[in-house]
Amino acid sequence: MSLVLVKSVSPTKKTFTYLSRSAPYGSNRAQVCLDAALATAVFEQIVNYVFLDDGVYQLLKEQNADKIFTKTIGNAMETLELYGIQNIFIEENSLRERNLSIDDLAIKVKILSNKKLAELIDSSDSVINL
Amino acid sequence: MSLVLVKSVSPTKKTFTYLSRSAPYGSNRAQVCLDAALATAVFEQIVNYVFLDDGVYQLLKEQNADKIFTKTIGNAMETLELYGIQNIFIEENSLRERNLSIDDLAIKVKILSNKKLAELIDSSDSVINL
Amino acid sequence: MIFSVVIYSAPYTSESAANALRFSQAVVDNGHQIYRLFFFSDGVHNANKLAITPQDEQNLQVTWDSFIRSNKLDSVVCVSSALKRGIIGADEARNHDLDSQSLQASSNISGLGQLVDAHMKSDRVISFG
Amino acid sequence: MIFSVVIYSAPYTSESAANALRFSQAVVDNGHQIYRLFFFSDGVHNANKLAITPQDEQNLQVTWDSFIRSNKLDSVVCVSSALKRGIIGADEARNHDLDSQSLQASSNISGLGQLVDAHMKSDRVISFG
Amino acid sequence: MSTLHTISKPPSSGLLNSCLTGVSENDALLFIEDGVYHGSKFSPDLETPHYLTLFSLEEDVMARGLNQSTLSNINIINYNDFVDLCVRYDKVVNWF
Amino acid sequence: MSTLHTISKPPSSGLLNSCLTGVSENDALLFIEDGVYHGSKFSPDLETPHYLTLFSLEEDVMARGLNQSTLSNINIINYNDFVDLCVRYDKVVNWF
Repeated sequence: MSLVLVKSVSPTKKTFTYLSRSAPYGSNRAQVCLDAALATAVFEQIVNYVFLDDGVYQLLKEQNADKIFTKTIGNAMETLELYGIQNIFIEENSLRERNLSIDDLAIKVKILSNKKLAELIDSSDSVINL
Repeated sequence: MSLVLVKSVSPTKKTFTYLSRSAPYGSNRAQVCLDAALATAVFEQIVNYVFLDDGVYQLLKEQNADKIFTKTIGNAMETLELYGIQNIFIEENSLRERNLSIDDLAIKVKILSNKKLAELIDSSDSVINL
Repeated sequence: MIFSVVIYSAPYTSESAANALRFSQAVVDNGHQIYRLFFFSDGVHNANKLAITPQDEQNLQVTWDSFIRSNKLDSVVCVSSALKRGIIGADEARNHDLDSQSLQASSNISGLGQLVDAHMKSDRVISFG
Repeated sequence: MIFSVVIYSAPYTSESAANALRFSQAVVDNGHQIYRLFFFSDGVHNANKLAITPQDEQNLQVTWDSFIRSNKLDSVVCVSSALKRGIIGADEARNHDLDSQSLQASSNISGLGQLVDAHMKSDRVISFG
Repeated sequence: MSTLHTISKPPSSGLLNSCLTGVSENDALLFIEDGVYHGSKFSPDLETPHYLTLFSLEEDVMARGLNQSTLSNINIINYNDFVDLCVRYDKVVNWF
Repeated sequence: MSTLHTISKPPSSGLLNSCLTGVSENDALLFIEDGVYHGSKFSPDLETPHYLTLFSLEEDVMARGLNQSTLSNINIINYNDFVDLCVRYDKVVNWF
C-alpha cells in the first residue's frame, strides 16, 4: 500500500495528527480525541487520524453501548469520513499484538508501519495524543 | 522473618488491609490511601498497610515535594506508626523489580512474599486497593 | 445483605462512576440494603447539582440524586475531597461568604470516619474508580 | 514565541493540572506570550470558583484565576465538557434557572473551535493530562 | 474465606498481574469496564491459575463488540449476577 | 522537523514504548511527573535509540527522592529550561 503523508499545502492550513491510543468507554479519551478531530475538520485543516495501542479496540465491529448509556464509538467512526477525514490509519504492531485483522474492523483504515508513524508525526504541525 | 497475619480479635474490630499500588505525586492515590488508613487507625481497627507495584516508590528516601506544592509522602509515612499502624509491608517482587533494597527506604517495613500477600488479603475483612 | 458503595471517579471521564450507579441500582433491585454511598476524591463531582446535559444524554448527577432520594439513602461526600474541588453545601457557602453552592441536597458533607464506619457496618463494600 | 496550553486533568487528583500552571508561569516569566489556555474534559474543574482549601495548602483554582487575571490571558473552558460537569457561568445559570454558578469570571465558556484556533495561531501548543 | 476480585483496566495495564499476586484458591475474577478485553481473542492468552472462575460483565462486553464466541472460558454475567457474586463471596476487592 | 516528546507516566505504564514508535532522529524526550522514574536505577534499563537526548524535570525528580547520582544519562532541567526546549524543538508532543 502506498502512503501519502499529507503536509501543509497553504500558509493557512496546518496538518493535525491525532493519535487515539485508548480503549473506548472505560475512559472518555476516545470520544474526546474524536470530538477534537471533527472540530479540526470543520475548520478545514488537514487531519490525520491514527489508532494506536488500545485505541485499535475502538474499531471493533458490532459495538453497542446503549446499555451503558454512552454513544457507540464504533458507529461514530463513520463520522470521520463524513467530516472529510480520509487519512485514517491503524498502527501495524498494535493491530498484530491484538490478533486483529482488517476484517474485524468496523471501518476501512490504512495500515501504518512503525516507521511511517514516526514520519507522520515528524511531518505534522500539531499532534494531539490521547 | 516471621510474619504475624493479624485477624479480627473481637466482634467490634475488623481487619483492614490497604494496598498502596501507586507512585506518589503523579496522582493523589498514594495520599488518598494513606488518609483512609489513618482514619481507620483512629477508629481503632486493625490495619495492615502494604506497598505494592509502583507504590514502593512512596518509600524512597530524601523525597521533597515543596517545589511541587504538595505534602511530601516520604515524611507522611512516619505517621503510619504514629497512628499505631505497625503492620507495614512491602511486597517482595515489587521491591526486587525496582532494584530497591531496604537501605533505600525511608522507614522500616517488613518484606512480604507473594504467597503471604495472598494470605493477608484472604484473612482480611476489608481490602482497600489504590 | 448490607452493602456500601465507594465512588472515586468523576462523572463522564471514567465509566466507573456510571458503573457504580448501575451496580447500586442492582443492589436495591435485588432486595439488598445500601448502608451508605461514599463519594471520595474526584468522586465528589458526582454530587454537583449544577450539571446541565444535552437532552439525548444521561445526566449522571441528576440520576444519582434521584436514586438517592427515591431510596432514601445515606449519601456522604468526603469533606476534604469536596471543599477543595468546589463542591460546597449551604453551610460552607454561608461560612465562607460565597454567593453560590454546588452540592446536591441529597448528599451530606462529612469526614473519612464515615468511610471507615461504612466498612464496619456493611457486609460488603464495593469500590469503583 | 506564542504558546497555548491545554489542560485535561482535574485539580488535586493528578499532578498535571498543577504542572500546567507552573509551566504556564514559566512561559510568561521567560518573556513569551500565551495565546490561550484551554480547559478540556476534567480540566474544566480548574475553573471552579467555589473551591475552599485549608490555609496551608495551595488553592489551585484561585492560583489559576490570579495568574489569568494578572497576565490578562484568554482562558477558555470547553462548553461540552463544562456544562455536564456543573461548571456553569452567569449566562447558563440564568438560562437554566439555577440559583448558583460555579465558573470563575476570568474564564469564558466556548467551543472546541477555540482549541483548533489555538493550534492554528500558536507556535507551540503544550498539553497536560 | 473467599474473595471476588474485580478488574477494570485493559490487559495492557498489567493490572491482572498485580491482582494475581493477591488471589487465593477460593477466589474468582470479574472483569468489568475496559477489563473485559481480558480473555478475548483480541488480547494475550490468559495465564490465570486453573482454580479461578472467570466472569465478565455483559453490558461492558456488548458495548465493546465482544461476545461469547470471542470470549472462551469466561462466564458472561449481568448486574444482578454481579450482586449475587458479591453475596456469594465473603468479600470483594476492586482493582482499578 | 524536530519534536520534543514529554512522558508523564511511570515505566510500568508502558507509555515509553508507545512514544518510541513515534520518534525521529532529531527528537528529544522529557520525562515529567511520574515519568521521572525512567532512567533511574530504580527502574528497568532504558532502551532508547542513541540519537535521542533525554531530559527530566528537576522539581519532579527532587520530589520523588531521585537525583543526578541515581539518574545516569539524563539531563536534569528546570521549568525555564522546559520552556526553552519547547522553543528549540519545532513542536511538542505530550504523552500522558
